[in-house]
Amino acid sequence: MSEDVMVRPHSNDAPAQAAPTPYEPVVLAFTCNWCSYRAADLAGTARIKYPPNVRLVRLMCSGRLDPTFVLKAFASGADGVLMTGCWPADCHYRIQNVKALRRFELLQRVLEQLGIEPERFQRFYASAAEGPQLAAAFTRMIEDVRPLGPLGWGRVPEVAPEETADGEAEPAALEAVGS
Amino acid sequence: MASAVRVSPLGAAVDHRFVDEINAATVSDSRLEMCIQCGTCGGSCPSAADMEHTPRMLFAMARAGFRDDVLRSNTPWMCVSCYFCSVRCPQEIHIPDLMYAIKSIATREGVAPASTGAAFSHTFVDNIHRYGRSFEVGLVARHYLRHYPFRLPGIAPMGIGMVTKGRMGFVPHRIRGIAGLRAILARAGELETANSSQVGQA
Amino acid sequence: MSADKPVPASVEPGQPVDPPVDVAAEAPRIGVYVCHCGTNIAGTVDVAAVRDWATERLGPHGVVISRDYPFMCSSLGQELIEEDIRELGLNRVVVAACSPHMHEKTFRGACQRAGLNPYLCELVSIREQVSWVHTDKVAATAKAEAMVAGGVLRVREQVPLEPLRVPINETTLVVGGGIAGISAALEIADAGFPVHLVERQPSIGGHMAQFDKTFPTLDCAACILTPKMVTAGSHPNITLHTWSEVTDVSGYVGNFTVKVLHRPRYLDTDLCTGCGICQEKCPVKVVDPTFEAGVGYRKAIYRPFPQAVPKFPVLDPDNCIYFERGTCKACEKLCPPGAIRLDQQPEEVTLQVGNIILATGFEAFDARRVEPYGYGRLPNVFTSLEFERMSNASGPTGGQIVLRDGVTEPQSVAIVHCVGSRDRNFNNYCSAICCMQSMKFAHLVREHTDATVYEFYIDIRAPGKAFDEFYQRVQDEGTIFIRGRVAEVTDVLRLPEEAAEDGRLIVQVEDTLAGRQRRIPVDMVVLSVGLEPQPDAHEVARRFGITCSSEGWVIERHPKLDPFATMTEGVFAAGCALGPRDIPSSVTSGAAAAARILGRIQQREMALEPIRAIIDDERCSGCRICNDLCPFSAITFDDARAVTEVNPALCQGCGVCIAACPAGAIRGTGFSDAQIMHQIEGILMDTSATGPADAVAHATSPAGAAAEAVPA
Amino acid sequence: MSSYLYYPGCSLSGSARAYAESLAAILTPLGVELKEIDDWNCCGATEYLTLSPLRGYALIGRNLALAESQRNGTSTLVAPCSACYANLAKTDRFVRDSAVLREQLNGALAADGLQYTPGSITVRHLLEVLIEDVGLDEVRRHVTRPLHGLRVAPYLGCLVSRPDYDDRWSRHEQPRELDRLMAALGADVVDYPLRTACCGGHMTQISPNTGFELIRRLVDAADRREADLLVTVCPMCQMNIDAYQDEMNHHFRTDYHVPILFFTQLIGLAFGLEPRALGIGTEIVSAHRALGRIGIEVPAAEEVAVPAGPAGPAAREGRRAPRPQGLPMPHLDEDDR
Repeated sequence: MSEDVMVRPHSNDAPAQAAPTPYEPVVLAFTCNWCSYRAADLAGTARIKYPPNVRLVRLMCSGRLDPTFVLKAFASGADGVLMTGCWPADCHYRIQNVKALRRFELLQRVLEQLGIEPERFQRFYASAAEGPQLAAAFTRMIEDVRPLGPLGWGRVPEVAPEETADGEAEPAALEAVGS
Repeated sequence: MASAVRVSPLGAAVDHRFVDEINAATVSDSRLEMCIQCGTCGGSCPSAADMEHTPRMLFAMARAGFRDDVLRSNTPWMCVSCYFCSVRCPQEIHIPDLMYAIKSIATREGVAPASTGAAFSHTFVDNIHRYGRSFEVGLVARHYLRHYPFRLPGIAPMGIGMVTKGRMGFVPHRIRGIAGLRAILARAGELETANSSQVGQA
Repeated sequence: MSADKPVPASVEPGQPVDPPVDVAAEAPRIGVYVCHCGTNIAGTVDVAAVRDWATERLGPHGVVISRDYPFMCSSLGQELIEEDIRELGLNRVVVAACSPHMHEKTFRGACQRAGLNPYLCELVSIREQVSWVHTDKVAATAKAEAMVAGGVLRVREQVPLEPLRVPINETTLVVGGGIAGISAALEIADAGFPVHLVERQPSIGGHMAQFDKTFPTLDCAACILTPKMVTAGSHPNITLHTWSEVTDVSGYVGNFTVKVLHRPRYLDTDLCTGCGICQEKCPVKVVDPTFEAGVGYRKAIYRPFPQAVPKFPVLDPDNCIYFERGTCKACEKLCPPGAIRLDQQPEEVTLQVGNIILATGFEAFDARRVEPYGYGRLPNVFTSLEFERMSNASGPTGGQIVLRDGVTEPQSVAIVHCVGSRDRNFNNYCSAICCMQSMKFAHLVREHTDATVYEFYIDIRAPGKAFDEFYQRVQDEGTIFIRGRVAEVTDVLRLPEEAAEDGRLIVQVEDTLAGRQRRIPVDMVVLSVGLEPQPDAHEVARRFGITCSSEGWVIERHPKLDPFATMTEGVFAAGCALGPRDIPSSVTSGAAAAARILGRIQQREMALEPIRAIIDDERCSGCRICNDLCPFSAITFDDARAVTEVNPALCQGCGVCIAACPAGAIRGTGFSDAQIMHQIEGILMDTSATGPADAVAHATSPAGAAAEAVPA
Repeated sequence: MSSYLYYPGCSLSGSARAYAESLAAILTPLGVELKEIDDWNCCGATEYLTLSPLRGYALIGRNLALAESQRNGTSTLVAPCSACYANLAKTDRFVRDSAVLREQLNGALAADGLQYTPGSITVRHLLEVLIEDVGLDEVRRHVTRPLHGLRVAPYLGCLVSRPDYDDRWSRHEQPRELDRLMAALGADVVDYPLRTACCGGHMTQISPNTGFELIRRLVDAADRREADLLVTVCPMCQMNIDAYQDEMNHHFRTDYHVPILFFTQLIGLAFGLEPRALGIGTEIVSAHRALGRIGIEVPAAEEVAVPAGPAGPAAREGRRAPRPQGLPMPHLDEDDR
C-alpha cells in the first residue's frame, strides 16, 4: 500500500506552503449502515491500510443517496465520490439498493454532461464481511482519480450553509464547469 | 546482496533476501510466501523419486535463506512441467514457474548441479538462435554425442526408424526473420539483467 | 445502529436522570470530546491538535468546549460529558472515538443522564476510520479534524427524537431442526413461550442423527439426541412443521408474518400410527442420498430412521410406482388405519411470530470436486458422511466397516483430512470439525476391525476441551499419523514394487516430516470432507432480510460481541448456519440465541431507532412517485386529502422515498437532508475555499503548545 | 468453412509429420481452414524459460505478435502441439495479468518493430476446436468406418488441461473430452486413469532413467487395461512413448508393445481415409496388429518383432469378478462417466 507517500489533500493555499506537496485527490464515500459501513469498521479492526483522503459518510441505505448529495460533495471540494452499498441481492431493505443502482447510472450520465469523468463517480458493493475488499476499492478509487487532477469545484465562492441545505449546490456546480 | 548474507552459528550461509530474488525472477506472481508446507507438490510430483529435495522442502529452504543449497539442488532440473502440483496446490503457488526462476538463477551463476539439463537447454536454445526453429536431428545428435555416447548404439534402431519413416529432416529450416528474432532476444536479455541487478541493489 | 433494548441502554433503573431540556429553539452549544482510546487513536492522531482545532475552527459553528481524554467510554470520561452538559448548558455533543456500532449507546446514555435528548449526541469514528487504517500522523490528524467538522455540522441539524416502541409477539420461529434449532426451541419452550420449529426433512435431528459417536467423549449420538428430539416433538409449547419450508417473511421485529409450506406426506397424520407397514410393503427400493448419505437404501414411502420425530413416514412421488404409472397403491391397500392420501396437496400456513432463529445448518462438501481423490470413480473411496452411516449400528451395514462390495473388511484404512477445506481451489477456510471427526473415525475403525489406520493431515487442530487428549489416545491406539496433504488416490500400480497390491488403492503423499514421497497401499480411503453453507443459503438470507458472506455463512451483527444476532432486528442465527462448528458449540449458540429472545419477550416491547420517514402534508404534491418505492408497504396514499402518508410502524428508515421526493416533502429523522448536506460540507471543509487551509501547520505543531484543554 | 490462425510448432514438420498429414486430411471434410502464421518461430518448449524466463516469454511473444498482425477475420490461434498451446496461452494470460511483463515483453518485441496487445489473440488447442466448434455430431456425420472393436486408451498428456490458467477445460486431471471424441468414432474407449499423467517431457534427454520410468507407467497401465493402442493429442507424448518404448523395454527388461497414434489419425481412419495418407506406418511401435484387428490394412513398415503372449505382468487371470450387490456407489455427473 502506498500509504506512506500519501500526503495531505491539496488546498487552495498550496502556493503559500513551504514545500509544494504532490496532488492527492479527496474522495468522499457514501456507505450503507448495514454493509459497507461495517466493512469499513472491519477494515479498521483488521488494520488494513488505505489512503487517508477517503472520507466516509454513513447513510442507512445506498438508496438514500440523493443526487444532490453527490453534487454537494463535488461542490464542496471532493475530487471523487464513491457510492458503496450491499450486493444487489443482499439489501438490508430487500431491494432498495437496486433503486440506488438505477439512480447511480442515471447520475453518472448526468455528471458526464457536466464534465465530470465517470472515474470520479463510481460505485462498489461490499458486504459487512468484505473489509479488505472495500479498503482495496478505496485505494483503487484514489488511483483512478489522481491522474484526472483536481476537479476544482470547491474553489468557487462558498455558498452559505443555510442555502446549501436546500439544494443550492447545483447551480454553483454548474457555474464551476462553465468557468 | 552480500550484506544480506549471514553466517549462522551453525555455519550455513543464510540469505534472507533470497525469496525476493526468486520472486523477481518469476514472471508471474509466485505466491511463494503463502506456502503452508502441506506437501501436495511433493506428493504429486511424478519425478519426486529422483529429486534431492521435494519441491516443498526446496521452498522451505528458500524461505530459510539457504540460497546455495537451493541453487545446487537437482530438484528444479527434475521438474517435468506437468503442472499437477500447480493445479492441486491449495495456495495456488506457481510452482513450475518458481522452478524455472531457480534454474535461471543457478544457470546464470554457473552453480547448476551436475546434470545434463542445463546443457540440453543450452543446446536447444542455441538451435533457436541459429534457425528460429527447433531442429530435432541436430539437437538430439549433438546432445547424445556429448552426453550419452554409449546410449547411441541402443537407440540407433529407433534413430534409423525415425529417419526411414521420414520423421526427421536433415535440413534445418531457418525463419526469414531470424535477425529480428535475435534482436528481440537480445533486448529481452538486457531487460532481464536490469531486473536482476535491481533486486540485488534493493 | 443497535437498539436491542430501550434506549438509553446505560441508564440503570432507579438512577437519577435529569429532566429533559428543550433545545429545539436554542442556539447550538456543542461540546466536542476527543478520545485517545489509550494509544489506539492517540498513537496515530494528534488528539490535542484535534481538540484545539475544534474550538478554534468550529467555534463559529457552535462549539463551546472541546476536550480530550484517554478513555472517553470510562465512567470518568462519561462524567466529563455529563458535567459539561449540566454546567455549560451544552445542547449538542460530538464524541470523536470509535465506531458508533461500538459505543454510540454509551454516550447517548451519558447525555440522557444529564438531561439531554440522547439523539443529540453524534459519534465520529476516528479509530476504525482513521487511526487504524492510516499511518501518516499528519494526514490522519487532518482527516480526524475533517471528520469532527462533519460531525459538528451534522449534529447542529439534529433534533430531539424519541425511540419507537413496538410490542413483541411472544411466539418464536425456529428454522432448522438440527441440534442447534432443537436446543433453541427447547430453551424458549421450557421458559413457557410458544415456538414453531420448521424443518425441511421428514424428521428433526439434522446431521447429528446420522452419526454414530460424537468426539471426543464417544457418546452415542442417538442416545443423547433422541431424548431431545422426543421432548421437542411432544412439547406443549412446540409446534413442529417438518417436511416444510418457509416461503415468505414479512413484517418487522416483534411482528413478523411467516408463510410455511407443508409439503404433502401423502398421508393423514391424524390417522397414521407410525406402524411402518407401508414402508415394509412398498416394493420400490432406492438409494437414499440424504439420510443414508448415498450408501444405503430406503423405500418410496419411508421414515428416514427408526427414531424419527415425528413418527410419520413420507412418500416420495418421484420414485413411487403410483405416481409414475397409476398402479401399485400397496401402501394405501395395506395401511391398517387407512391413513394414506395419494391425492394430498401442499398446504400453506401463515404464522405470526415476534422473533426468528435461523439454524439452517450446513451441507457436506461434494468430494467429487477434488478430482485426484477419485471419489465416484474409485469404489473404495468413501466420504465422512458415508463412513458415519457405515459405522452406525442402525446404518446400512449394521455398523460393519466394509468395502463397497458390502462384505470385505478392510485391512488398512486411510483417512484424509482437509478435503475441500483450507484450499483456495474450493473453500479457503478451515472446517473446524474434520480433524476431530477424522480421529474419531480412526478410533472407530480400530474398534470395529483389525485394520491399520493412517491419518493424513496438514495440521492437527484440536483446541477444544479434552480434544488433544483424544488425539493422544488415538495415537496410543496405534493409528499412524502422516503429516502431508494427500496428493492423489489411485488404482494404477507402479512396478515392480507394487505388483502385489493389485486391486488395492494407493495413497500418494509427501511425508513432509520424512521429506519423501510415499505411496501407501490401503483397502479403503475415507475423505474427511469440509462443511459448506446450504446451497440455497443466499436465497434464504434474502427471504429473511439478512446478509451472508460470499460463501453463504450468515454474517453476525458483531463477530465477537453479538455473535448470534444478525443485522436485521428480530432475526437471530445459531449452529452451522453461522459457520462450521461442532455439536457443543451448536448447542451453545442455540441456547444463546434463545436467551436473547427470551429477554425481549419478557420486556413485552422493545425500543427501535427512531429513524423514519415523515411526510410534510403541506409540501406533498400528491404526485405518488414515492408510493411504489417502499418494499415494506409503509407508504399509502390518502385519496381524500390527496397526500401520501407513511406508517411509522412499518417504515424501516431506508430513506429511498426521501431521496426520490421531487417536492422535498419527506423528511428523514436522524438522516435529514440538512444533516447530510452539512456533514458533507464539514468533512470537506479543508478542501474548499473558505475552509481552514492552514490546518497543515496546525497539525504538525508540537503537541505541547496546545497542552491545556480550552477553558470553558 | 470456419477459419483459424494456425501455429503448427516445430514437431509437426519433423517427428510429428504424421500429425500434420492426418490433420490436413481431416480438415476439409470437417470444414475447417487453418491459416499458418507467416514466419513463426519455435516456442522454446520449457528450455528457454529455464535459462532466461524473460527471453523465453519474448520468444513466445513474437508468435503472438505475428498472429495479432496477421489477424484476418479471426483472432483464434490454434495449436496442435500441447506444449506450444500451453506456452502461448500462458504467455497471453501472464501479459494480461502483469503490467510489468506487458511492458518488458513489448519492450523486447519493439527491437524488431513488433508489439502484442494482451488478449487480442485467443489461443486454443486443436482438440478443443474440434470438440467445441466443429462438434461431435459433425464428426459422427463423417464416420464411414466406425472403429468398433478397437480398444483405445485416450491419453491427453499434461499440457492441455493444465495449467489451464483460463479455466477452459472441464477438469484438470480426468477430462473426458478425448474419451467422448473416441466414442464418437465408434471406438471402445478404455477407462484410462493416466489420461493426463506425464510422459516425461525432455527427461528422455536429460535424465533417461526418470523418463523411462514415466513411460513405463503409461504403457503398463494401458497394457493392463488391454488397450490395443494409446491415442494422443501431443507430439511430445507421441515421440516419448513411441520412439523410446524400445529403449525403455531394454532398460527394464520388459517387452511391452503399445502403439500410440495421434487422434487425427484415428479420426481419418474412421472417416474412411487411406491409412498411408494419415501417416500411419510412420510410428516406431507399429500399429499394424492393432488396426488389423478391426480390418484396417496398414502399409508394411519395418515391424519390430513382437513376442507372443501378454506383455505386462500376467495379472489378467486374477481380474476381479464383478462386484456382488454391495453398497451403492456415488455416481459422477453424466459428463464425467
